[in-house]
Amino acid sequence: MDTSLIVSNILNPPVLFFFLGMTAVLVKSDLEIPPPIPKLFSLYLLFAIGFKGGVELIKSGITQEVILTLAAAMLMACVVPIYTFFILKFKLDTYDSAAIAATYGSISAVTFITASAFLSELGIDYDGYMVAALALMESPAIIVGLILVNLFASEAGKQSERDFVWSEVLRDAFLNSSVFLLVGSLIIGFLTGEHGWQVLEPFTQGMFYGVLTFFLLDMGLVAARRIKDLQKTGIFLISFAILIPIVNAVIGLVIAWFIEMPKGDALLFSVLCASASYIAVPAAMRLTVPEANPSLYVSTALAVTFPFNIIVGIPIYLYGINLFWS
Amino acid sequence: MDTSLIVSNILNPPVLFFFLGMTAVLVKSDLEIPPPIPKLFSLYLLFAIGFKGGVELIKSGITQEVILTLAAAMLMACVVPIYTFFILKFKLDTYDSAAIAATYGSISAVTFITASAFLSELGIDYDGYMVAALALMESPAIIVGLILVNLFASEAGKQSERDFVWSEVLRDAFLNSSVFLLVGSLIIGFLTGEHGWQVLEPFTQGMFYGVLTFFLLDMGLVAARRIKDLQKTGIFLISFAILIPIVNAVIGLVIAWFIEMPKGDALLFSVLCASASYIAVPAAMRLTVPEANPSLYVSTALAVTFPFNIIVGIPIYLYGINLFWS
Amino acid sequence: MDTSLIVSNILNPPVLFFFLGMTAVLVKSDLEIPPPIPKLFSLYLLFAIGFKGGVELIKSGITQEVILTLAAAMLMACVVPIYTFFILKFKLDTYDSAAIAATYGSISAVTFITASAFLSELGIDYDGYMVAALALMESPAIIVGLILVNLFASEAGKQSERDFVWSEVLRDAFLNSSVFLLVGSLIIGFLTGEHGWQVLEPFTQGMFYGVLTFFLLDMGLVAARRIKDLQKTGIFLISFAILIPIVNAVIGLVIAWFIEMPKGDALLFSVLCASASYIAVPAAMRLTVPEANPSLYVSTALAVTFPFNIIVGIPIYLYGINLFWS
Amino acid sequence: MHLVKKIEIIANSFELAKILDSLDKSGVHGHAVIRNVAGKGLRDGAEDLDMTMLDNVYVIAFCMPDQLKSVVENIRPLLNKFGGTCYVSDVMEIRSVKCVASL
Amino acid sequence: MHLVKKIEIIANSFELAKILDSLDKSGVHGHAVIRNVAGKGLRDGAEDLDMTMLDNVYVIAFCMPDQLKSVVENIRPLLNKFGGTCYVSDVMEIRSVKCVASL
Amino acid sequence: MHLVKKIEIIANSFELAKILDSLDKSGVHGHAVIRNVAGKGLRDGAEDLDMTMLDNVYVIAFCMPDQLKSVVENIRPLLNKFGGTCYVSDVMEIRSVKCVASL
Ligand SMILES: Nc1ncnc2c1ncn2[C@@H]1O[C@H](COP(=O)(O)O)[C@@H](O)[C@H]1O
Ligand SMILES: Nc1ncnc2c1ncn2[C@@H]1O[C@H](COP(=O)(O)O)[C@@H](O)[C@H]1O
Ligand SMILES: Nc1ncnc2c1ncn2[C@@H]1O[C@H](COP(=O)(O)O)[C@@H](O)[C@H]1O
Ligand code: NA
Ligand code: NA
Ligand code: NA
Repeated sequence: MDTSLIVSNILNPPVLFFFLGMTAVLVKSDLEIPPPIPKLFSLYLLFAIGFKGGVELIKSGITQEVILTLAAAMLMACVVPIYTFFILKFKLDTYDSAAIAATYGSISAVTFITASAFLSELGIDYDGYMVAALALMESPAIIVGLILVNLFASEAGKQSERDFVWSEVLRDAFLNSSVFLLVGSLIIGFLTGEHGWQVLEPFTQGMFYGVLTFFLLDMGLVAARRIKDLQKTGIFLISFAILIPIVNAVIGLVIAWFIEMPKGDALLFSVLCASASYIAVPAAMRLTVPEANPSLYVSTALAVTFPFNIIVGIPIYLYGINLFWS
Repeated sequence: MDTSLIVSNILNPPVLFFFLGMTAVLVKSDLEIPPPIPKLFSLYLLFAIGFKGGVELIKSGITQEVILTLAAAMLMACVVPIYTFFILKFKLDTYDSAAIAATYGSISAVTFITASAFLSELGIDYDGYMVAALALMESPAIIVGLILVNLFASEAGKQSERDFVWSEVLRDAFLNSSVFLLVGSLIIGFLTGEHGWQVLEPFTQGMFYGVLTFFLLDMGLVAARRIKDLQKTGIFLISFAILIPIVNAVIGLVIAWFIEMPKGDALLFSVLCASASYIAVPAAMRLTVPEANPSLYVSTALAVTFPFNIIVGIPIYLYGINLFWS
Repeated sequence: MDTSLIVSNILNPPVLFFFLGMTAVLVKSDLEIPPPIPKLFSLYLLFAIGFKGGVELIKSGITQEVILTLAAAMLMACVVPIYTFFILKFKLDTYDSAAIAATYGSISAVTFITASAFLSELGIDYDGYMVAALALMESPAIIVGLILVNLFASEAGKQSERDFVWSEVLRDAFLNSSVFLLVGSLIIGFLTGEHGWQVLEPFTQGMFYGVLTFFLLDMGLVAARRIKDLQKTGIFLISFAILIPIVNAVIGLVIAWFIEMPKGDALLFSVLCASASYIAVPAAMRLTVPEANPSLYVSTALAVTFPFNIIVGIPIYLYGINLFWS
Repeated sequence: MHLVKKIEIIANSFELAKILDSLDKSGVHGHAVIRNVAGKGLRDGAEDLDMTMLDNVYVIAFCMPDQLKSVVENIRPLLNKFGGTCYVSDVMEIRSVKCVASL
Repeated sequence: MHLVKKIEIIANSFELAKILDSLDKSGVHGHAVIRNVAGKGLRDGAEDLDMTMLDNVYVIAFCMPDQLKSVVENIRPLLNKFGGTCYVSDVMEIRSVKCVASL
Repeated sequence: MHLVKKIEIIANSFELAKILDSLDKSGVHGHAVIRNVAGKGLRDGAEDLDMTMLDNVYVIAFCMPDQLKSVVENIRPLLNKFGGTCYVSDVMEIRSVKCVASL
């Protein structure tokens, strides 16, 4: 396989700073980005990507392509947690399986953003409405995960089932801060269009790459700190956390090929399928499935799948696209 | 009335993000901008607006127009708390009346900044020395408020009068962090002039609109959280918090018309008159008039007057200017 | 002496905002930059300066000049703590002497950055590899300081000698967050080169001067808060904190002249020699030489040497260079 | 001075709203909340204050001794379900005009 | 181990300077301050840590039992005027070379 | 409810790792850490939370009474060397399924 894409991905500042963060933890440097700075960066990134998506959505309009793409996104967000749940059930109990499945059904916005920065670097276009797909894919897995728990939990589990209120769950799923800010910025971008874009451009565009780089430095620190948790996780989950993203990316690519997405969109779509949530879903799972062990679902998503996608996943998926699209 | 100005104001990113923040609270999303990020943004805005004002002040020089404008600003800052005090006394006790009156005599820097961004959008010029008016109008109301308390408080109140030290009060009024940073940046802008402007421009100018937008997102959250306090406030205070800004803006416009301010300056001046302080004055009032109820003076300024000015006030005042100035 | 350089230095926004910060403390304004904002700014500055240095290092290549410069840097970092130790021993005990000597053997990155901004203003070039010198000079003084303690401490001191682990000390010295981020960014700049520079430019270059200005506002606050500690310090240490930087700068200039550094590099080198550490070294000293009094070594570096260099030191050293280089 | 009970709760931040509700229901209307508390418990290893939002809160509430029973009844199910720790101790309140426990 | 008194004060951040002064005047020179404390008291409803700067501070000071009377006398007028709460309890100090309450 | 000991340590943040190690060695595996604590002690005057990184941490650990002796033995040398203060008091634990001190 042609490794030049991987190398050119790795030699980007964001990926190198991700490595730097991991290295800091490994050599026990006291480097840290103190809270709430990472929170600020992640709010900024959601704001900027959402706004940009909205501005571009108004240019492209809501065409049939857009609707097909969004439908595909919804489909994957619902199917992935179901099929992974049954794989996980071989080794884990219902609660852990459902929580991990939900994690992998949802997405990681930072992985998406890194992939879009990678595309920009290579000069490959992508459509603004992929941000809408991003927003759409964040929540359904939470609902699917809970339904799975309700269906498969033992008697003892049924007790806790009575405890959570669906209205709260739906709010956590659809109005949590990431989804809310992303969708809100998208709508505002849509409403203000080209004019809004121009006044905000130095902020949302100029600083974007730099903030992403800084943020990935922090993600490197965070991911590396979680690595020690992987011992408890076991080889099964670690393999799961590498293989399932590849499988999901491939499914994503096949769907993208069928509905004739352009190259850039196809990459972003497969990255969405391949990525796993380490913020929104874990928060929701802790509240609604407290029986599941957070270090399992957080650490696999954060310490294995996230670095895998950032470092080798994104260029590999693009390599696949280059093979089939041409 | 021509509503196109209102619409064009509402379709700006800052105002839309203000709405987004309010919506987040109403739908109970967990979106928040964690402290001290909003503090950083407000320091940045004061720094940038002050610096820009100083740079432009050196261009215009200190002319008769400047002096007239600043005198008008001082006048309004002293008169507004006095006349509103007597209106408030109809319904409230001396302490609450004085505290609220002081709040409305002072100004809101963010309202001013939003108005100046609105002017820039419309391509209407305004003078840099309006920032000096902003700085001048922040403090006097605090002093006037305290004098009113001393004059009108009952015997029991007279006791607490002995407690505060005027030197501390004056320091709180004239050296509190907003006034200090604003005036300091103004002076530095004045000293470094065009040269300083050029080196700082990407920071103070390029990011300005974006930071304002982000900051108004937070202001939306903060204002909406205060809305429930309005129940305790009662209909009298809510009407006060909408009508008095309009009255003050009109007085401001009349003065602006008499001293022949250009359009842009007239808008900023009327916005200064119409806005109410929710940071500097409340902080000072809690220390010096602890008998007054903070939820009254904070909530009216923050949850009624601020949104009113941002959303409909600014374009309405400009509409008025357009009628009379042409 | 020609004072125009000093005046032109003082009339820069960063230096003026440094004054503004000091003034805020003196007049007891409540202005503060809440933590962890200053931390964010200092991480940003290290990131930007390191990255820029790396990008320029790849352009210049690792020539003989580079190696000579780095060797000179290492030399000064080892020699300064030794000779200052013996001067300090006249008045202070071994622990305090060693800690202060280490402080002055190391460097202050912000002083360096301010000097480089000053050069950019004047249009004087400097080489990117000076950042490598900066990184190299941070740590050796810590090691030298500890060796001095071990050699000269009394019996009672020898006890604590057994307590610290060299591996920890070396980690604190060479992997502390400032050195780590600076070197890491330098390497990444080196790896990504011109291409990485272009994508990050609006972030690392555009905002640089503004962030430095804001950061110096905070440094002014911090330095002024330390001024009251100087009473305990006594006249000996205060004179030390002004004279030794001058002596070190002169030694630095002589070396720079011998190895024929260009003007800009010579200034940065003398500033490195003249500056003292108030972050990395104090942190290391508290852990390894707890017998020393932190208010002595922190306050001299922060409240005397730092302001001295920022305000008059940098232009004086440049004046010296202008005399001899032409 | 007057004897009151001090309740200290350390729990994950997502439980905060539920905890404050429970306190309120038990008639304890005053409280103080410290956020961004790192920690290590039995359940899930170290909580690093990272992007995963697994940080803790430290809640302090002073209450009258007779309110304690109700608080414990309301808080315990939360701790059983989500984890977290709760401790009670005796403190003396310095009474002031606006004092808390006396009302 | 040695018995000392623990004083805990929760009050609005603008009172901080005055509180530390009072402690100092009473001979209690050591203290620790935690900022950005959210809370709800009797007086003004919830304090959200927002732009309005109505956040609280949590002050802890350990002192010798005989200093307590003076502290209470100095702190109470502040609480009466500006609000805030103050509690006192017994703790044992682990003596060290650099220990605090012993001096 | 069950009697346990509360240990409170206030120390410079650079001691944190060493303190948590000591606790761990003494068998106290749970703790909570509050960072960015300003303060004033005997040794070095006020700690302003500035760039000099001289800020404090406030560590809370609840433990079984019989673990206390070991904790004190492990913590005291640290306090002797680097400064900081440590206090112990009695609190009642509200037992829950996932309770801490009972294990
Ligand atoms: N023994 C303890 N002492 C102090 N804090 C504790 C202790 N055990 C648990 N905690 C805190 O309570 C949180 C939740 O505990 P747990 O439910 O055991 O995970 C932990 O993250 C710690 O911050
Ligand atoms: N019962 C209580 N328990 C814990 N903290 C309290 C209590 N009452 C008040 N507080 C804290 O003290 C602050 C000031 O109280 P107050 O003077 O009643 O407004 C509140 O904002 C709370 O943070
Ligand atoms: N009496 C005290 N009460 C509360 N906190 C204290 C006291 N003495 C010291 N501290 C805290 O412990 C830290 C270290 O104390 P020291 O070792 O004396 O410098 C100080 O910075 C304070 O935050
Ligand atoms: Na996915
Ligand atoms: Na006004
Ligand atoms: Na030096």
